[in-house]
Order: sequence, then structure tokens, then C-alpha cells
Amino acid sequence: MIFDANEYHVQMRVISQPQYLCVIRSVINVIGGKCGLSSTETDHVVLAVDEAVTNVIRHGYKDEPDKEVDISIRPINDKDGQGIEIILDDQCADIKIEQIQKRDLSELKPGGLGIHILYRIMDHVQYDQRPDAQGIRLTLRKFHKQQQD
Amino acid sequence: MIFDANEYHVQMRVISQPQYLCVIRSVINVIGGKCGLSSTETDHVVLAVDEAVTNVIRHGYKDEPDKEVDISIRPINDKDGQGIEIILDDQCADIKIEQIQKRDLSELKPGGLGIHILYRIMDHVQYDQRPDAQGIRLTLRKFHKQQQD
Amino acid sequence: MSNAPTITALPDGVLIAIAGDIDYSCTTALRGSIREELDKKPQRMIIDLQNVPYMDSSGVAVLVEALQAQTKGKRKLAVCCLQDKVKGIFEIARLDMVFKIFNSVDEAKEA
Amino acid sequence: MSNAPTITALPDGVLIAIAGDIDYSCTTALRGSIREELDKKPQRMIIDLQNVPYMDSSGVAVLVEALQAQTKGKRKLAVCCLQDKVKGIFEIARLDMVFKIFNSVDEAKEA
Ligand SMILES: Nc1ncnc2c1ncn2[C@@H]1O[C@H](COP(=O)(O)OP(=O)(O)O)[C@@H](O)[C@H]1O
Ligand SMILES: Nc1ncnc2c1ncn2[C@@H]1O[C@H](COP(=O)(O)OP(=O)(O)O)[C@@H](O)[C@H]1O
Repeated sequence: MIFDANEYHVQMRVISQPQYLCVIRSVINVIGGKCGLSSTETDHVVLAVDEAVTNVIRHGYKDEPDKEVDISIRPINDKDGQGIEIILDDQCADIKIEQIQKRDLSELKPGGLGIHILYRIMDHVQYDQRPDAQGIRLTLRKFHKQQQD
Repeated sequence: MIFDANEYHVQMRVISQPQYLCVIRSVINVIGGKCGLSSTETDHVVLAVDEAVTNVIRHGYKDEPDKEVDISIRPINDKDGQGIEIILDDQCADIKIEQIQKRDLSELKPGGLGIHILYRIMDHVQYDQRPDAQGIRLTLRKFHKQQQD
Repeated sequence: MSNAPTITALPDGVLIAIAGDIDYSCTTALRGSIREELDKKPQRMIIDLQNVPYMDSSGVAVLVEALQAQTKGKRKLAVCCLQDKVKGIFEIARLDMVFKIFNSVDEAKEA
Repeated sequence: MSNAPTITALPDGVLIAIAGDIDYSCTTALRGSIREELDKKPQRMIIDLQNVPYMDSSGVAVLVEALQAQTKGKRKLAVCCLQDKVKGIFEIARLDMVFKIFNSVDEAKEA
């Protein structure tokens, strides 16, 4: 696996098939509360991660069903607050992060909501070319806000 | 990860802390049906895996909270039938598989049920020293039985 | 969503009841089922989401497509019986103002 | 099980209501709570599992310990209101014959 288990307590490698999205959702759903998120915050993070993984499968891997998505999860508990960090690593070596763009929401059209949802839900959204240059790394963070409980 | 994602569709590495048992249970719970198990069969496999991981944490790692458990899951669909295979790999290099023993159930005492439950639930239970000799590998298989639906 | 949606004829159109989580694993099939009904140009299409605990943007995209097809033909589309999490995504996507959303199938039939 | 069990005094003993999944993440704490009550040597201890959706053998071990302590002192222990999955583990562990299991707290109080 990519990270030290002492930091990223749960790491998963899932094949690039949409039938396993619900497995990823169930993991985030159970871990959210352990990281101090409220149940609404957890629901939102579940959606954000679902959107991000769907994008990797659709746009990154172009629906090829034999690729891998790595998901690494760590609880955050530091000066910034309490929350969750989720890192998605793919192996889409031919994708440039400039291709990953929020769309303008003023016009109604099917699709184009995923990135928008990511940014609305998460406190931190960062795309990087992976250090080893073999794909894209998406880092997501969400902190618990007191008033939302 | 240990296996090819094309065979083992979902692989997880979880830190050796009992607070994450529920994460592992939720994964098995969602995957069971996808592998063709009935919901009762899935419930049973959830219990069996929980018992096996608990044993690794308690007996293998002696409750050290900074070790790793690897869980690899594949759907089975072959001449033996339809079902699920789950492989647990630990890094307990000092455990010999002979130490892992079912207890006699005729006497009532607290504890000693885990291995018994594993064998009652699963169709295949196999402990091996890991090929790299760094720990124990437990291979579990459960097939769907028509009449149990 | 592992089952096909349940299609029921209405005097002036069609009621489509979906069951199960709607995500990218089922939206291609769902889009197909809904297009088939759209092609019949129903005066009213009601999409009943009462048995949908979860939907992501790939599901929303299918609904937006249906809304556009119906609106273009000056026909009606309503969605009804949204569970909380599904309401959440409509709000996050700011589509709660774009769709006609009702609390019951009956209200959607009358509107 | 993230909350401590709810302890209620009975005329002839104690009712312990547990809530949440019982697994190895909480059995040490649960064992502590139950031992505290066992130490008071209640004539009757009832363990109410109606809000326990799941239990594994580490939970069963805590109950077996309690049963042994009560039986040794010729005092009663009953468990009640088992959900299906919890019933399952009692059966798999073949303990459904060893424990006195009731469908309601009231039945457990009278027995
Ligand atoms: N992981 C990704 N890899 C490659 N391209 C991506 C990825 N995520 C998003 N994109 C690009 O950004 C666009 C916007 O994504 P999104 O907002 O999720 O809408 P949609 O997926 O419906 O097009 C996509 O159409 C795609 O071109
Ligand atoms: N993964 C493991 N690593 C090392 N020893 C094990 C492992 N699993 C089981 N054992 C040994 O086998 C015994 C029986 O296990 P089990 O039937 O689960 O009962 P219990 O865990 O309550 O003792 C344990 O007490 C332990 O000595």
C-alpha cells in the first residue's frame, strides 16, 4: 500500500468498476463518525468521494473495468480541527490536472456537477500529478463544524 | 497491495485497532450479495471475518495498535459454485499455525468460540504460514447454497 | 438500483418508480428505461424516488436529461417523495429550484 | 456500542440494557460495567439486547462470564429481546440452550 497504516488507518484498492462504488460509500459512511463528523457531514463526504471515484472511472480510465483506484483514509485531529482526510490515487498517466474543471452552473445541462459538488462539500480539494508521475492524486479534507451538528 | 486487483476486486489494509472492525464488517456486508450470497449467508460471513480479524488483533498482535491486517476479497464463480473468497494476511512472524486451535465446546467457558464459528460458517478455512514467512495467511471461502435463500 | 424501475400508466402520462441507490453502476440502464418512456411523449412524467435512499450526480444527470426533453416538448416532469439524502444532493447541486418536487405521488398527479 | 449500558434497579436485582454493536472494540468496557453489577450479587440480572443489532464471540464471552458468576452464586441471569443476527450467534455458538432467553423484559422479570 501507499501509506503507513499508522497514519492512514484504512487503505483500500478497488477495481475500476462502478458496482463497487457502494462498497467505498459504506466505508466512508462508517468512518465519518469515528473521525468526528456529524451524520450530515458524513453523508456529504460519502457523496463527494462517490463523485470523485466515479470521475476516475469515467474520465480517467474511460470505463475500462480492469484498472485500480487507491483510497487512503486518515482521521485528522490537529490545530485545524477534527475531521477526515481521504486521498484517491489513480494510474491515469495520460491525464493532466488542467483537464479537471468545474463547470459553470448557470446553464442547465445533464452532467458537469461532480467537481462542483466536491468543492461545495469538502474544505480542501487538491489535485496533483502523483509524485511518481503515474497518475493523479486527489486530496480531500473535511472538518467537523460545531454548528452543523 | 498483495494481489492483482483483477482477481481480488477489493483489497484493504486496516490498522490493528478494534474500532475498525465495523468498517471491515460493512465491506463484507455490502460485497456478500454481489458475490451471490443470500443475506443470511452474508451475515454469517460478516461474523466469521470479524472473528478472524479479532483473533489476529488479540492473539497475533497481542493488542498492539500499530500493526496491519490485509484483507483481500474476490468473488468466486466456478465449478464449485458461486461465492466469496476472503484472504487475511497478518505480519505475526512469531505465530505458528499449530497454535491456532478449535476448543472443545462441551465445557462452558468464556472465550474459545472464534475458530469454532469460523469452521461452522465457512466452507473452506485454511491457515498457512505466508509464502514470505512474515506472518499467517488465512483463506476463507463461502459458497451460496440454493436452499438457504 | 438492481431492479428495473416500475412503470405505471397514468391517464395523462406515466409514473416511474425507482428503487435502490442510484449511482454510476446503474445510470446507463436507468437512462435507457427513462428514454423509452420519453420517446412516447407523455403529457406528464412523474418520477417517484421514495425507495431511493441515495443518488449521486450521475443520477441527477439522468433526471436533468428527462426534464429537458419534457420541457422542450412543453410536457410536464415532476419528481416526488425525495428521501433526505436525495433532497441533499438536489440542494447541493442547486436543482431544488429547477425541478418540480412534490411530497407525494398524488400531489404530483394533480399539479 | 459507544455508550455505557443503561443500568436500572429491579425489586430483586438489576436490568442492564446495552445499545449498539458488541465487538472487541467495546467488550473490555462492557465487561467492566457488568462486573460492577455482578459484584453486588443481584438475585436477578437481566441483560436487555433489544438495541444490539450485532454481537460477536467477544460479546458472547462477556455474557458467559456473567452467567457463570450468577450460576455459581445460585442467582439468576436472563437475556432478552435478541435481534435476529444476535440470535444467530447464540445458535452458531450452541448457547441458545445454555442461556435463559426471553422475548421481552417483562417475561424475563417474571421467570
Ligand atoms: N478524475 C478525472 N480524470 C480526468 N478527467 C476528469 C476527472 N474528473 C473530472 N474530469 C474532467 O472534468 C470534467 C468535469 O467533471 P464533473 O464536474 O464531475 O462533471 P461530469 O463528470 O458530469 O462531466 C469532466 O467532464 C472531465 O472532463
Ligand atoms: N490469528 C491468530 N494468531 C495467533 N493465535 C491465534 C489466532 N487465532 C486463534 N489463535 C489461538 O487459538 C485460540 C482459540 O481461538 P478462538 O477459538 O478464537 O478463541 P479465543 O479467541 O476466545 O481464545 C486462541 O486462544 C489463540 O491461542
